[in-house]
Amino acid sequence: MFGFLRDNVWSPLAGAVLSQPYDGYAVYLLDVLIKIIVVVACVLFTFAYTTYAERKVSAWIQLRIGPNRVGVFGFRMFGLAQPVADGIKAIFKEIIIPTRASKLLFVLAPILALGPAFAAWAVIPFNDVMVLADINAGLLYIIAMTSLAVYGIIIAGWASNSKYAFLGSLRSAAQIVSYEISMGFALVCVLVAAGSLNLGDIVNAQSGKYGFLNWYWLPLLPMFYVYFVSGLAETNRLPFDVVEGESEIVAGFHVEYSGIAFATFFIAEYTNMILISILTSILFLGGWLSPFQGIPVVGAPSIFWLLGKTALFLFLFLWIRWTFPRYRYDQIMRLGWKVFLPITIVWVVVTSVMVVAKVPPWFS
Amino acid sequence: MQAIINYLHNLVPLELFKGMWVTGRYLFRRKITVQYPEEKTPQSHRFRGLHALRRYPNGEERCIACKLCEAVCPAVAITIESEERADGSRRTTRYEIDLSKCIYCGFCEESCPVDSIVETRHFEYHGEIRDDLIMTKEKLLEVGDLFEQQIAADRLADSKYR
Amino acid sequence: MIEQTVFYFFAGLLLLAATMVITVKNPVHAALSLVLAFFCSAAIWLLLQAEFLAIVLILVYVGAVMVLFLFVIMMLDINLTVLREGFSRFLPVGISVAVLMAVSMGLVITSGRFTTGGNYEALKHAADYSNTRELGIALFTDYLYPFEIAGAILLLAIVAAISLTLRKRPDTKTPKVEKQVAVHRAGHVRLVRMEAEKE
Amino acid sequence: MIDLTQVLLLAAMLFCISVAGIFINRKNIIILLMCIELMLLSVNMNFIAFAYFLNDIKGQIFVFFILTVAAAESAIGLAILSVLFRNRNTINVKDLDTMKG
Repeated sequence: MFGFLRDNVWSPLAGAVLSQPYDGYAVYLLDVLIKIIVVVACVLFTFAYTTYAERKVSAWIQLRIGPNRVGVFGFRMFGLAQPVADGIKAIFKEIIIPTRASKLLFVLAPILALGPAFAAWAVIPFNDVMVLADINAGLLYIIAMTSLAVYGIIIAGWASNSKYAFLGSLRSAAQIVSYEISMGFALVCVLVAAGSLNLGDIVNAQSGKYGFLNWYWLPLLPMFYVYFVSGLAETNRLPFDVVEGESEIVAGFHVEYSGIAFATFFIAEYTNMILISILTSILFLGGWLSPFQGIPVVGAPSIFWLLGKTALFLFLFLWIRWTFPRYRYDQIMRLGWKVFLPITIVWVVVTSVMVVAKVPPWFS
Repeated sequence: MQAIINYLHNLVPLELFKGMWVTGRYLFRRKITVQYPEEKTPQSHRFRGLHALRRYPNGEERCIACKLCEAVCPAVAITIESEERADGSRRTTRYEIDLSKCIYCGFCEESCPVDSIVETRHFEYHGEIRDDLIMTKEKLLEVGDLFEQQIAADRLADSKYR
Repeated sequence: MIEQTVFYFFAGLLLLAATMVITVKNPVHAALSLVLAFFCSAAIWLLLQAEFLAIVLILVYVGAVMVLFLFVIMMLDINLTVLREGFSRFLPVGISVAVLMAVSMGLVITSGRFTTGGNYEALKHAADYSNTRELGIALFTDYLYPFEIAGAILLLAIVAAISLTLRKRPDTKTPKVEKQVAVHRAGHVRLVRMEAEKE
Repeated sequence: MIDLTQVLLLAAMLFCISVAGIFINRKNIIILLMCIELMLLSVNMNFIAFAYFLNDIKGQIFVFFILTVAAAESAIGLAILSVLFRNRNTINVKDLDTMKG
């Protein structure tokens, strides 16, 4: 089982720790473990500062300043220690389990929400060689993992034994499954264009001498749009947050949650956000490729390009959230089934025609 | 044909971009937040904050226990008991305002014939138990003594509009 | 050795989950056990180098079909006690039939006809072997017509499911979003110039 | 090393469990549907095992089609179930004997 993984693995970290040749499962597992810890730590760090950024951006849009108090040893530093304070608060709050709730599932639900969100990071490439598992069916794996995110929400809503939570979970089940389909078709366009399910190959297929004009956002422009908006719907972000719907069903699936269990749902939501952002940049904006081809320093592919693009989409997530009001439920369903699905199916055909006709500069 | 044009028009999210342009501009506007403990917004001299009982300059308390404030108080926050004092004047033996009931409407102030009960500009107070929020006569007089200068100045400034 | 351990772990978990599916009281718990069973099978399929199908199993079954199951179970207000009647009455019959089948199947399987001939190492594929690619090549050449038929069956299933459950409710009023969006000022507002009149 | 026999035995046991499930949950249609899913899973397990040990991709093709048909089956089954519940307000097999003479 590990054979085909082991041969494709990036290993300088374990090499640095162990400084001996690379053999045996124990060394291999240790190597993978270290990489997993590094990736998870980075994602959690980004999560923490995305919550901070969310509060700052929302404040700025509303002419406020946002969190600027919590600092270290009396130095305020623009409130940069706010996420730490929030985390400590969440950890020390009591987890309240409602009466007649299904205890096991109630506790399990946040973990089920968090698990797939982190599992999907296994196949995300950060540059040509930095990837946890460089598997051939990477894109398929991503689709499978994002489709599991709904379980945490459904189970949370059902196990809470509360009608608001239950309504939220029913809404989320229908909404996420609906948008899954158009999201999948958008990804089908990408894999038809690139001819591979491997995320690294998809990025490399987008390289070319025209820089950012070579990326897939141009030939697949409608898919780019559909994918990002479906991503908003998948992560239950505004304007698609009927699952939470504070003004209608109080807080939806996580009404009954408190303390670290509630925070876990938050981590899952933001991790999914970061995941969608990095995927959008990998699939449509050329990942780690530079937009300026042929110029000496800035033309080189680098992880910083990928991080920059991801940050851009993360900011877009926040910007959209604080601009638009919530969609009505039937409008969400209409958008998913009657607008996005036809566009994606038409565009699969268009993409195939473009690939067969070898339209330059993308498919020649 | 019109339907097709409308459909295509729907696909171009122009209105969405307009909305995002608006919020995008606000992102860079000057922020108007007041950093509260360090900065404070200017107060009106009619500001209605913590209550106080005033005294005359000779130290005699003003309140004559007419109970008009008790009667007018819409939240029934004021409790007054009175007795005759040794010198024959009527004074309060108990004057309490329950701050957890008070709605700071200022009617007590308006109704007072001798300008005794007033609302000061002080608003940064707190209580750690519920009894802290019941202002007894002693506490009210103390507040009055503390802010007497400001209270007098405010009444003077407001007098020409009355 | 490691493969053996992993296989036994997931096989045991799979059988446990399957047993839970048929014995637990609450249908929601049964559905979640079935999800666990699918996960374990996906893991075993990965061991058998069927990556594509393992991931598709997760994607289609866990991600879509089981969500549908859960959705339906939660939506229907089922009286559980009535449905549990006869559980203990049929338990001995069920177990005896299952044991009988298991024994006969086991005898057939362990009869020695189903062995790989011990040439296990030859089964390992090269590092650049892509299960998805192989499957795709086979699917779109030799099995193209079955593939098309499968597509037709899926379409049929969609149409059938929708036509079964769709109910027109004439008393409900829904806004026609398309018409609302298509409204323009020109069709609805007319500016009229009127001379002021004196009483 | 996993042997073909082991996988086949696992699939056979899974099949037997699902048969037992059909026997002991005769009243509840939802559980019956789930048992059918389990049966199909055990059949798929056999196909995958044969595909691997005989080094022939055709077994996986079969699994692909079984998955397709099973997904269609469960979608229609659940649709029928929800229509049934809407009309009769029950999913108990015992109550569904309208056509009994």
